[in-house]
Amino acid sequence: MKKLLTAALSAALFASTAQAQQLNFDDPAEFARQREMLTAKANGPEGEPWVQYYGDQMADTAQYKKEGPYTICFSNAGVNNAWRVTGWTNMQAEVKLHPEIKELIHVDAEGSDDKQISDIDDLINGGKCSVLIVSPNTTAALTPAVEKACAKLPVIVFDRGVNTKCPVTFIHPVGGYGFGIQAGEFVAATAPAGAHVLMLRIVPGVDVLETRASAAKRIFKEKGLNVIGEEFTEGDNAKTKSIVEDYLQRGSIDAIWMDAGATAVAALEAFEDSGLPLPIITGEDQQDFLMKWKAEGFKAIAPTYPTYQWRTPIIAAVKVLKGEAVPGPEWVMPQPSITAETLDQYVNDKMPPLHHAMCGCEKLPDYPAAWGGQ
Amino acid sequence: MNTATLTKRPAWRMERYAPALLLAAALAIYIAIALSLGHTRFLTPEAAVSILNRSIALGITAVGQTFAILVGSIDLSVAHLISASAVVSSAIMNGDPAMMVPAVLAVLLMGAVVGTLNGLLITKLEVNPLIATLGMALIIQGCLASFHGRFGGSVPDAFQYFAYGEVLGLPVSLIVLALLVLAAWAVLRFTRFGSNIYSVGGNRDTARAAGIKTARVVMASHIICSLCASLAGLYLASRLKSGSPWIGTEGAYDLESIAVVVIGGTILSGGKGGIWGTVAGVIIFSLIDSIFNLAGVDAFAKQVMRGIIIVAAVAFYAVRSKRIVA
Amino acid sequence: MISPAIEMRGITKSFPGVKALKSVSFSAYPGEVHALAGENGAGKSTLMKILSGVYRLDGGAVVVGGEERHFSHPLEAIRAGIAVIYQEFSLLPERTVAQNIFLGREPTRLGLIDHKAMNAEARRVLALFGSAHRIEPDTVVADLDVASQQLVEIAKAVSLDAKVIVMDEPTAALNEAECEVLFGLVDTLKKRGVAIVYITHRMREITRLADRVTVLKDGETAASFDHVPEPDTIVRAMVGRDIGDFYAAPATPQEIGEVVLSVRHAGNERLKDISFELRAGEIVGFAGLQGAGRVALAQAIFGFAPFTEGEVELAGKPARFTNPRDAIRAGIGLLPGDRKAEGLVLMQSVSDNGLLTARALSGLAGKADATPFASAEEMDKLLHELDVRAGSFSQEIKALSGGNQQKAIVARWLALAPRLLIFIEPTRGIDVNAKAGIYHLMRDLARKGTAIMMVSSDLPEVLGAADRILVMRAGELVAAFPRGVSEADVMLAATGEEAVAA
Amino acid sequence: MIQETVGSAKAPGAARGGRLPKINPVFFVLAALLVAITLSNPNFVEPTGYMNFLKRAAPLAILAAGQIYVIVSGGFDLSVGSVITLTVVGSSVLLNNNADATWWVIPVMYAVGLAVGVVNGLVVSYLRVPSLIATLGMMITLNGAAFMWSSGSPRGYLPETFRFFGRTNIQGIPLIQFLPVALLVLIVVGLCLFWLMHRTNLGRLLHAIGDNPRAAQMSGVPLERVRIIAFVISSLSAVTAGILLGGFAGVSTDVGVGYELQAITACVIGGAQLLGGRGSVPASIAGALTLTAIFTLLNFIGLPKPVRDVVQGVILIVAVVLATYRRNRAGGT
Repeated sequence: MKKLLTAALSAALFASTAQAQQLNFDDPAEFARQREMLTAKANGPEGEPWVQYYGDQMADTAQYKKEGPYTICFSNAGVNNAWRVTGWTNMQAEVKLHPEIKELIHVDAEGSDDKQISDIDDLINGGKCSVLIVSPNTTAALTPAVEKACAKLPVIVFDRGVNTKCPVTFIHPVGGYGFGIQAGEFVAATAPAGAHVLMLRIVPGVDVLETRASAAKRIFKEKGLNVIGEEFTEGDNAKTKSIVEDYLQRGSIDAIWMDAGATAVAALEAFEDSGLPLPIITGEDQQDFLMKWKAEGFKAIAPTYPTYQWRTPIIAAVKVLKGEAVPGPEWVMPQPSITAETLDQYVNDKMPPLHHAMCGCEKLPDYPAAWGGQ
Repeated sequence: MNTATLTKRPAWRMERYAPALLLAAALAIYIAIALSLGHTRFLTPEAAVSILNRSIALGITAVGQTFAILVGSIDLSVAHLISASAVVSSAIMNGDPAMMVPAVLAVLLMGAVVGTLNGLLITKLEVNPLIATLGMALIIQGCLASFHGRFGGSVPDAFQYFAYGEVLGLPVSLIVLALLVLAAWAVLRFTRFGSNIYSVGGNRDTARAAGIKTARVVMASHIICSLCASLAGLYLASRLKSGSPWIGTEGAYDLESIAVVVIGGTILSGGKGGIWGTVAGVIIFSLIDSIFNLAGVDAFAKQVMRGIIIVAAVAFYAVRSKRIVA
Repeated sequence: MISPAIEMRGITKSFPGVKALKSVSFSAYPGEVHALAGENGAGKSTLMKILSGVYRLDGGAVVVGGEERHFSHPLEAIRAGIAVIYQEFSLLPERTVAQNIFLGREPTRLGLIDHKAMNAEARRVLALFGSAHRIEPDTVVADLDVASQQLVEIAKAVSLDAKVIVMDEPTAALNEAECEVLFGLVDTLKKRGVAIVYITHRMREITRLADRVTVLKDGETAASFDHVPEPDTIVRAMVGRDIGDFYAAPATPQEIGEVVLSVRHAGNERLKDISFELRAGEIVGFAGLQGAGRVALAQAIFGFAPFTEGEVELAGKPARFTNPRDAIRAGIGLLPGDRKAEGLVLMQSVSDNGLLTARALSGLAGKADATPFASAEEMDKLLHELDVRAGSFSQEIKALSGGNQQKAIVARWLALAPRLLIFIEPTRGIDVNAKAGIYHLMRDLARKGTAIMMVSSDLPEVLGAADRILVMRAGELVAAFPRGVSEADVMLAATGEEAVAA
Repeated sequence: MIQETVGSAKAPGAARGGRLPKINPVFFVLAALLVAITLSNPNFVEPTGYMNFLKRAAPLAILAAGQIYVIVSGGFDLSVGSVITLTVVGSSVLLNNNADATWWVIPVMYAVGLAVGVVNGLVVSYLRVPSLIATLGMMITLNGAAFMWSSGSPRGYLPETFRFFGRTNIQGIPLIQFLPVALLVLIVVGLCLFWLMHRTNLGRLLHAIGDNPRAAQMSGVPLERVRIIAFVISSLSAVTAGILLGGFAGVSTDVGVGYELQAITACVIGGAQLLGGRGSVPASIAGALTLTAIFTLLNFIGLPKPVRDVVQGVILIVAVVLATYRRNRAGGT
């Protein structure tokens, strides 16, 4: 009887898997679009990428015009990693630049979709918000809640998106393919054909991370590089180091491609501790990686998912409330990579190790203390 | 019965009213903060509904966990089962309203199978329930992850009625939870099975000597617990439109459901407590969340306070007992 | 010729380390009371647990209504019409009286429990023995006193309308009046054609109730009578040897020394105005009904459930202890009645059990095998001296027999050379042969100058082993007797009533 | 939690004898796994192979050796993972990129660990909160505290002086070429904890209170003190594991996540009895090595992570089933 049930269950599982559509994280059109955008010229003031944008479509905001002072409400997915901590600090600092903002109400969903939906409900019901900024925890999950909010007040979404066009604008950098392309092309250009590439990823199934990986794989395939493994580190230094050590024991690694740079230093230490020369590596704009890069001078690139995008929603919110047009319904901003040439601009040994250097925060109030710098 | 006693006067048993007291305290703090900050909007009936609506998934899970704990067991696999249920339901439905019924049936069947396996491990193989359900959690997580990537899909709009629909101004989900609670109460209070749960949880040997098939009772309690987790998974799929494989763990439904059950006065060793305590526990958790949001407490301080509150609430019951705990 | 309601043939049962039953046969006919007598540990309870499906038998057969049955679960026995009133309570303290009475078979209507009917039915059953007025069906059992709990336990079995009712020492906590009600109830049940198995070691009850008597000793049938013989005959069969030899000789006046413990006007929520003295070299027995406060008194002296008023002195120094550790340090030892629950650490070795207290009072970082009180070798020697029989002293203690376990606990205390040793139910669950060993051991300890306080529900044991007997009732000390007092006098003092049938 | 005493007295006739050989099966399992690893990756017999393995396993092994104290005493310590996180994050804040501060930062972290253990013990002993809930609360609180302390992200690097314990290898040792400091730490801590558990009064009293707290109390065992010490040892071992992990892998914010369950798993694989009374330090360390060996082996075979979860779950259950079976066969309930 029990066996029967189990069999039925597994049958049901398999039936459903066969039926469910393959999630599409490998879209050639989007790949091409983002590849193009990386080299395009953005509109807006030079040197201030957080107010730059691609394209020229603008959203009309006259209907939202309102007298100040404003109360800005922000439903945050969480501050559960260093990237989000830097970003959140950016946002708070940005608010200080705008005297017309009376209050920033921040609600933290602690990484739970369920909680974020309730949070948005609470913010709407509280009736104090002039505008709602949402950094969704998950795209699909937050869509209904954002739609509900749109009906009541102007909404600005950034970082991850939602499956609706109702927000005034959706602010985000070029995208996952772009990140994957920048890192993949650097490896492809630097490593010889047939080189061994180890792909280190955080977890499977997260859309932005999947697109980074698919873009890189596409490039590695084009250039004939040998991907010796694709491992998931869960963003854990110790696991990353162990995985790399195990690979080194069994053979050589020429290059390491990472979908996020948080554990890049740990990966490098595995080489150091095994007494091997450091490989070609792609990291991110995390300060500890940049420091190491500068000190050791290995071949590297740091594509970024810039934290300055946390400044933009505040800027956009104020514009919207003043009735000024903003780029919309999508506000796509530049996504620069840090290269050996530009490295020196970003290395700063006064900043904490997990600080994300592409923050556009150097001129903000309370820098560097608020970011943990000295 | 070596510690013989003389006549004891039926004492006023403080712990019976403790969940109500804790709930009243949480409510008082909430009202005080809302008043002092001038947020009178948070004192309306709509606000009350929205507070209750915060914890539907936790509530459904906790109803099931109450059964597991009352019978003297515990279930650590609920969080992963919730994830699996959400993912499987959205994969099977895949946007097609016609697949709603098969998906719900499949998910509930999956819950029943997991509950049965938990129950078998605990009763037949005599595995400690913590270990049995922890092992089961890991197994579910592995299965889920290995299928992942092939799972996509989302639930059809019609299915979102569960999470977003309203009847007479009340959310459907809240009504479902209320009915579930009433059903659980009725089962525990008015059925022989419910009575047997208390007996088995209170003392397995006594229950067995009285002719109760203890293994079956434990098994059935685990099946109920898993079914509730599956229902919570369905609710989350409906609320979030699709299931993600970390939906259960990111909500920490395993530990949180245990925490609310225990805060509700059900004792971890079983046989004492009830569904209303759990309801109080769930509402207390929602209120704490709302209080933190109202007062604008920062996320990390929230965590610190939440940890302290859990311990303090349980200590509130436990400190008077003479029982030696470990 | 009526056929027996139940018949047990050649029942055999072993537990790790003990052969509990050796080919025992037993039967009960409808409408009769068959008394099952025997010392503690003779195998009576085990036999009945096999009948009721709690244990599975290793050999033999159980025949119910002419049909051989193999109960693998108590439910099957209940369905076959066998109800048991267990000696240790099988009540759930957190549930109500009615819920306990109808445990697992609550009356239902339309599939739902009919609480009204359940309470009414409970009240009816309780009324059968005149308890309806003092026990409300919706009271939580934990709020009842011990005697009422015992009545609930009996009501639980009676309400089953069983063909066979087993009563395992049902009167242990009852006073005379309540006993009489119970006896009346037994008569009623008997008239209705119920077969009753009545387990007891009180001769008075056998004479009053029984139609037939079977005596068990050491897991074997020692005697079986189709009539009720003279009490002496039964006792001889139970004990199986000369009583004079069974208990150790009493203390001579020279052996009794200084006052070790003196308690004056002490009390707490269970004890009222207790005053008495214990002297070195004497064994003082404490008698009384269950719940009379004997155990509470022992626990109060030991600091486990401390006195809240009065004075206590140990060897002339104030000694109102508030926790066992202080009491132990001052030289008091206690051997609990429920060895498994309060005495033994079952998964540890015999030697670890022996050394437990010595280690507890030594420095935590000290060597485990060389405490200031005893080293591991000394403990082994002590265990040998006490004649603890085990394959090895590094073996888990749970495989040992009750008597050997008890001796290991005695060794635990001997290592500390206490001034006062409190034995609670010293021979519960111990083979008859091993009992004599324990009595002689107690006497030897007394001879070496230890004062011994013995709390026992086994009245013959108190009468036989103690030099003085103190009787408690309702938390008070009500009488003191010298050695040689009659059982009837002690019972009289313990119940506080006139004996109806002595 | 559920223990049937009357019902499971199945006790076959031959219960008396039949004592099994005393060697804990976990050691055989470990040996078999090491052989399997060697077969799948012959380089494993090189010093870099097995030394890396031991170095990697050291934090979990130390954690398990501490956790077993709490398990033997009848409880659980779920707070160890958060203590690890707190140690790494807290050290980075206190060190403030100053390599010379290591000498006082490490004692400070041990003091924090001591405080955590004492609080856990006090809450369980005097507030009578079951350890599962008490240490769960501590876990949530400490995770929050670690983030509050650092405002969300570590404030400084861990200098090499601090990372010495977890990262450095002592070179030039004959026969084995090099010796990781972490392994040295494991050996020293392991020996200390072995001695404390299996040679002192404390160890025997821990077994006693886990086996039967009431009996222990009636025998004069200072329950509260012994229990608090168990939690303290567990917390201190977590601080040690934190120092090694921080040293091995550098600073990050969620180092400790999941370690509490792995440590308990390791103890269970090592044959510890949940809810107390039985457990051994060497077997728990072997359990930790076994767990690490399983992961390493699965890595070498190239099995994906999902399979590792399933394998860990199955092993956990099988370990307990086997232990129960062995115990039942050895007689008793």
